[in-house]
Amino acid sequence: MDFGILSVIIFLPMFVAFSLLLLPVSSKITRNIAFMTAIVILLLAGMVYYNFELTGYMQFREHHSWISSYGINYSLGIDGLSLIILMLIATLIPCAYLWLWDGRTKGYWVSMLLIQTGITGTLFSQDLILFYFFWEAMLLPVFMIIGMFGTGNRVFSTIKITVYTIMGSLFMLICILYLGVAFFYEFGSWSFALNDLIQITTLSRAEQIWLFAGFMLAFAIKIPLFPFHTWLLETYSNSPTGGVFLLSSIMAKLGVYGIVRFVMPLFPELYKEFAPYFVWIGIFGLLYFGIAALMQINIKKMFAYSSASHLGFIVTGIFSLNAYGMTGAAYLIIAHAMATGGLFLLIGKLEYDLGIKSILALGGIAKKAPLFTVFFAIMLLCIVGLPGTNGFVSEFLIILGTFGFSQSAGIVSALTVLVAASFMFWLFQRAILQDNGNDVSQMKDLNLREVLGMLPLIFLIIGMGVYPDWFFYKIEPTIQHYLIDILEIRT
Amino acid sequence: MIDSLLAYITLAMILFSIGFLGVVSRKNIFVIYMSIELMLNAINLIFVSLGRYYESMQPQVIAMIIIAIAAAEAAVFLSLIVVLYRRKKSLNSDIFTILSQKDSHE
Amino acid sequence: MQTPDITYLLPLFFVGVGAILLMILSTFKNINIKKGAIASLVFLTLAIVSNIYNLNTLGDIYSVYPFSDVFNNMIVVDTYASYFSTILILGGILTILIGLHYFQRRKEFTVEFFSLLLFSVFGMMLLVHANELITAFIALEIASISLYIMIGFEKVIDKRIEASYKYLVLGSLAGVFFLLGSSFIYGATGTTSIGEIGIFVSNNIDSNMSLIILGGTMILITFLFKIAAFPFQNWAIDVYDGASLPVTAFMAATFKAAVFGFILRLVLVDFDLIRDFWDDMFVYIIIFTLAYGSFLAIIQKSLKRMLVSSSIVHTGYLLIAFVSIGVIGENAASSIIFYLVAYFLSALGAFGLIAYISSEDQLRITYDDFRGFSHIRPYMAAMLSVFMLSLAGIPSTIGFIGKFYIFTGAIESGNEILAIVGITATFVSVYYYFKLIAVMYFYRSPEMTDVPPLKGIAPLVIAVIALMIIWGGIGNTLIAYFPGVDFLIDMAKLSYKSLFIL
Amino acid sequence: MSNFLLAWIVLIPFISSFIIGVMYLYSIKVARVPNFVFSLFGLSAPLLSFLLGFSFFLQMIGNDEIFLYKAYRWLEIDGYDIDMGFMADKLSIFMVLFITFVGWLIHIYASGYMKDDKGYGKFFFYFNFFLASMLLLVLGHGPIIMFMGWEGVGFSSYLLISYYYEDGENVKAGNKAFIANRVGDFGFIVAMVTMFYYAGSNGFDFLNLKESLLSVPVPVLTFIGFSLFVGAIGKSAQIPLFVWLPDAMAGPTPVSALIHAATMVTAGVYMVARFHFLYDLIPHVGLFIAYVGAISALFAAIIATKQTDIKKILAYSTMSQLGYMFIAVGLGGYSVGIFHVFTHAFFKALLFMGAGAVIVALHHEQNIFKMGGMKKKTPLVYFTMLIATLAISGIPPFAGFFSKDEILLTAFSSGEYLLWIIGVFTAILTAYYMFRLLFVVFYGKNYKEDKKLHFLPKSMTTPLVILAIGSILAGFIGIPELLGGENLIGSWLGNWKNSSLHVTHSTEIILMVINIFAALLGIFIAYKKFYMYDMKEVPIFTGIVWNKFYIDEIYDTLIVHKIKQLSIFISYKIDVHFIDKIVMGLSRGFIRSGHYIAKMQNANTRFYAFTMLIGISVISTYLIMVLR
Repeated sequence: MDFGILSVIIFLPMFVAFSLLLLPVSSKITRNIAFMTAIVILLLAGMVYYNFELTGYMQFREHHSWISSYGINYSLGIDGLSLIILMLIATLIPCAYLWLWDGRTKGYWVSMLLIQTGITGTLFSQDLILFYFFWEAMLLPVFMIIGMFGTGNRVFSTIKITVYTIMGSLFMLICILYLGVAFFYEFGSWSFALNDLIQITTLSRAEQIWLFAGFMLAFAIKIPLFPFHTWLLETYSNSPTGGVFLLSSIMAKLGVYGIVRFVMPLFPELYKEFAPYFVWIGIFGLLYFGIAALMQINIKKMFAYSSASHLGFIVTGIFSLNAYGMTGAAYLIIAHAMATGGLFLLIGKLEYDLGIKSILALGGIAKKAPLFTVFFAIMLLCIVGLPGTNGFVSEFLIILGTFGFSQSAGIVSALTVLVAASFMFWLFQRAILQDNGNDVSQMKDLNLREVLGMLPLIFLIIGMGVYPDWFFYKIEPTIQHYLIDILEIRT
Repeated sequence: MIDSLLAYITLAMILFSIGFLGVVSRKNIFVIYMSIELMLNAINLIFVSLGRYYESMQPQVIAMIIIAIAAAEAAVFLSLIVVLYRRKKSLNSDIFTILSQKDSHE
Repeated sequence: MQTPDITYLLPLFFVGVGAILLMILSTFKNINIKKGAIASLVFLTLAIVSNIYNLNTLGDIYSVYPFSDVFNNMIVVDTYASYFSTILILGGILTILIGLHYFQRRKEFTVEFFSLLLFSVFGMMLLVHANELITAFIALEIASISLYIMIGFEKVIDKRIEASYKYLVLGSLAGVFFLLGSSFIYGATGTTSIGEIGIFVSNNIDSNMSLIILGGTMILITFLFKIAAFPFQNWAIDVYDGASLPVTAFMAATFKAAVFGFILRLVLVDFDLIRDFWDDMFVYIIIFTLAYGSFLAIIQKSLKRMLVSSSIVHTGYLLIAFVSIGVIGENAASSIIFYLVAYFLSALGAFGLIAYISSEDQLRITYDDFRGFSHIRPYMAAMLSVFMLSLAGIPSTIGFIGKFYIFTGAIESGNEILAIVGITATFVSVYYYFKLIAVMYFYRSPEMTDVPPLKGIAPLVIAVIALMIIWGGIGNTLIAYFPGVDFLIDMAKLSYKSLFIL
Repeated sequence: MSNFLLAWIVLIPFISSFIIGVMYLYSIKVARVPNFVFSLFGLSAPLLSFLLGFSFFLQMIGNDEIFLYKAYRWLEIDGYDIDMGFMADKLSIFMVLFITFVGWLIHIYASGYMKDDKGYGKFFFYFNFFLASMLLLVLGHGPIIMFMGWEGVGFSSYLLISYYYEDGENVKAGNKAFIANRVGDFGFIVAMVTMFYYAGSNGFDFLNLKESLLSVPVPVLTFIGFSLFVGAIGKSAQIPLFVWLPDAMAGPTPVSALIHAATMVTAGVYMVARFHFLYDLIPHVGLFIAYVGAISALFAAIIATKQTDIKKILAYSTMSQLGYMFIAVGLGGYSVGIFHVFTHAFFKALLFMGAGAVIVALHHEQNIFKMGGMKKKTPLVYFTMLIATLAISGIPPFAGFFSKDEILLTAFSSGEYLLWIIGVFTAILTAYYMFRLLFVVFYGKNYKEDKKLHFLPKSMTTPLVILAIGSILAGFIGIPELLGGENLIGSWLGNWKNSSLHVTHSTEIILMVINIFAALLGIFIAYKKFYMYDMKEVPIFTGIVWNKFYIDEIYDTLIVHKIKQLSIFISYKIDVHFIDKIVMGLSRGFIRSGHYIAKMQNANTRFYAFTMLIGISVISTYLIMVLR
């Protein structure tokens, strides 16, 4: 893999996007090429997966000097956690393309491709400035796709999410710079590489806390954690399908990823010290958002809350400081991405066909579109965490981990089995199953293309639920590495 | 020697302050311009007295140069005053406020 | 020394002579705007070529006093000055290229305008070359007086004249302080030469410095006025708003650079040892500048006024680096230089593009006028977005790298508070910059459809600027040995070093 | 080794349900698939599983071998393995046998009952899925695998209850069942997690846990026991989580027969029995379980006396019988409890199927007071129902007598006389409400004979007969020694703590007689009140009992409504009017202050000069202060 496979994965979509933008091609051709690009990336990601060695360390390193006077490097790498998220992205995006197939303009596809570049770039960056670079750059196509193709008060919500998330990331930038400066003062040379910055020893406790807070703020807004979540509702409800799909299933997860990738190695002591707070914040979010979801009328808002609720749970997992919780969180990242991504695609179709988002105006879908209902149900079960889906495996592990961290937290976190089930099944009843006498005749059942787009997700959801070990063995060394080498916890 | 220098400089500063206050308080553009000239001349006075103090020609030259620059400024100023008067038929500084935030706002 | 002294002065010479020649040429009837523009471009190009020749052939860093018997060391030619001159001349060239369409459309513009522009560039160049306070003042006045006239050039429009008047009164008022400061410094040291003041300061550091500090403060007041920092910022919005767009672009992009060029030299060479006195003052000035600029920018409806208000914010950023000089002179100074380049490109591009768009009419003024703009002019909208992103400091633009340097420098020198305030201002700026992008892209049907088509040199130049901005943000990982971010920052550091070789 | 066949016991119904599901989708989307294809798969799967289970049963006779099959490593974290494993010991094989057998019969019955339903294929898809989950629950070798089946059962019951999904009420009932079950699952998960932490290090399956739990401190064990029991409560519809069971009657009648008779609801009992090694260590929790069971039994029986819906009566009777089972397992009489599970499977399935037959015959009429005289019209149904009613009432020699007797004996011999009294009293009530049903439906005269009876196919009547035979004979595998029999089930399931041996024979006889009298007393009251029942109008009931003690309403107002209010409070009050107000307020405030500050931008040159003057003054003052 010495042709820089990670770089290819990152920049291929961008390259394709700009070529398509400049060439006078129709939206259909754009879509076809975008889809092919996604497939190519899936193959490349498959190559990475295949060649990935079972260690917890960074692999496929790429290293080039970028801004040498400040020691900023173009430095990429991948470990078990990034690997599974890469696989997730590579798998989800072609599926999503199949679902977005019709009626999307060229700009839509270009934005989707650019978002993919931003996401993968964020995922591979080993240099904090590079990471920040992609982290912010990712926002632009998102900004575009929501603003241009969204619904409702889309301009307002676009500005809101942009300003809100940039606020967080700017404070993170300050923290990154602070670290770089501290490194400079300690070692006499500039570097923003993660591996270098973790060697800093001169920071006082107060400084560390501030920096920790700065990083966490950025990630907490992106995830979002309570109380930084108010952008979520409007954005999710006004986003177009593709945008909300990527936002919920991948970009929100990157916030969690950022915590694990950067906050944990940079501030291992604080990470351990503040873990109880974050475990409880996560659990609080789980319950808070879960309960809030219950009475939502707008189906997308409901899923927005549901998504936030699960992300709270993921955060609980990563702060549980043991292998169960962290592995479970990693697994839930995947599981939830698939389920929630699938659900948003399905809802997108619902919205596309019927033009309504209100639960009250739905109902009787099951009779009209049985395949739709079946897929919806499977996604829903994954969210609910029914055994046999990967949702269960991850939720069980997180509960296990949280229990190992603190018994009371573990018991409270087990409430997750109730929270999601209550609003999800109620939604399923009102919006899909029961006949409310609303006119849903415009609803079409899934066609073959859409079925093909959904089947990989279904297979993975069930496959990962039935035989999780096969999916775990690539992450396991990484998690051990985090725990033993970085956090220095012997389990 | 130093006492007389201080006296000159004090005088210059008084002139300078008068000039500044003139810019702030007088409405007539002409008077505003004259106030600025007054300030410049106050500085000339400082330089000239410094030249005397250091017994150097350099400040004198500087003073000459300042006078020249003031003249250049005067040219622009006077022509501008003509244009201003032509448009508003007034030389009240306070009526030239179309660029205010309020106007552009509404 | 093999190189004849005149080589060093060639850039200044070309611009100065060009200005005078154009003034003469303008009396001829058959010289129209286009020819005048070409002539001025020729002079500026000659100047920039000779400047780059200097930079290239005279080695990495150099510092000479050409014709020292004539000028008595009043003019210095060093890497630093040449670097700034390049920026300034480039500013002149780009302004002419971008504004050409605009100038041709407006009847009021005549060939004299180019002469004035060249005079202004000449004044600014002289300012960065100046090694003496009175020379600097003369240079400042050359540049300013040309600008006063350029602003009021379209004398049929009330706004222009009012802006010109305002700038003239307040500019002269501020200029007087420069002289006052010079007189104090002369009174204390008996010299107005920059190097000699520095020597005096370092020799008498133990004695009372209050007169020098007072004089320095007065000079800094002029400096703060010219760059529109907090207590002296009111004029900026009105004047920039009142000026015609190419002039605004020229002023915003170049004048700030020239003033910084001089004041950096003054502070670094002369006041290096006594600069601590001003640090606290600057912290407050910066905070207020950033806040004031942000507050004003966020409420603007007119695009031009927004850009101008935000230029106050950018002044604040530059001042952050200015304060940071205390601890890490080299990095902070080079970050100022880099940021000036970044801001120069972004502002010139933004103002220039808006100038081009509104060269046909005066209609597109407010945000709302740009609704759905991307649907009729996608390329222009894309370019305008690039400029906005760069101004907002979003990664992948040069603006980000600039901010990166500034904030790194601030943290490095221990001014975390300033970094946080700066970041907050950046975050606010995202709102008003992104609003334009949102307006351009997110509304489906444009309300106005009359836009000049993409023709002529101006759009091309603007596109090149946009590409430079992106290139400056991405850097040189892709193509080796092609000047990128590293090149710019290295140059900035070299020019910093050239200040201290004597 | 043929141990891998254990997995196939579960897999066969799974595969069959999958095939049926795909075929069903194919059938509705592309081309119609005939019903017999569905029946073929649907009916053969339980039979095959039964035969496989039977082969294991045969291998087990006479030895204590435990069959263990670890299919693959399910999960390995931090050095701990969790396997996907199946375990067949005597208890689970016993369960497999009657689950598959009764399940098979119900399948046959359903193939007749559902004949005209459009979702025929879907029904069998759900049904087989349910069966597979149940088998997984029973055969899982550790708590996690068991939990998978446990949840699968809950979900498929949701599917089956909300089978007629167009009507929101049915789906609501399904939701209720699922959520109530989930409350139980919460307990189960908590218990599982706790167990994993305290005793999971040697392997997280029943065989290892049996050893590891011995070293766990008692308070923790108590906690685990309670939590597990919460799971059992949810699944087995005991107080306070029973509310879903009556509503669950919204599903088709075979569903009620399958879920609420033989299988799902007994999962809780099975679970307690499966964890006997745990409950043996904490008898005080066992006692608690027994009391919950007893109260549930009584409570349900009381409610059942006033119900009018034939299926709801049966539902409450199920709950009541489950209470009996919990009395037994709570007191350590695991084999007794399982025995009652076994007999109950037969007669309760029979009752439901009989009721279903009546319902079908009367064109889906469920109110018993609109029925009557069915004895003559459907004699076969009458006879089978009579057998089942006698069995549930505890009249010898029918199945229910033996098991119930043993339960009461266990209660008495354990010294828990209160439990015993409740049990006996419940027995009276049981006999009463069951015969009330029987009399009203089969002897009553309420039914207006304006409609022709619906034809009952063979596929529906044959299982009735088989189950009737079962209801008569099932009890004979556990004839007490007193009557000269051998407690086959007791010896099969092993030497569990069984305190019933400590009473004298005379006591045993007295108890038995009391039981019989209790049953007869109930029958007598019912006879007095309802024999040849004749009432022109359908009676309208009121009162606290008929309204099921308003439990649903109490839950609604105390929990459901409060949570909904909380949800609205959170999402609209806190989020929109507090947090977002702050967020937006900050930005709006910023803009507003911008407007104020812009007043400085008044374009007055002299004012600008004045601000400069002030600025210079401030700077000068500052400098003077610094220089001083």
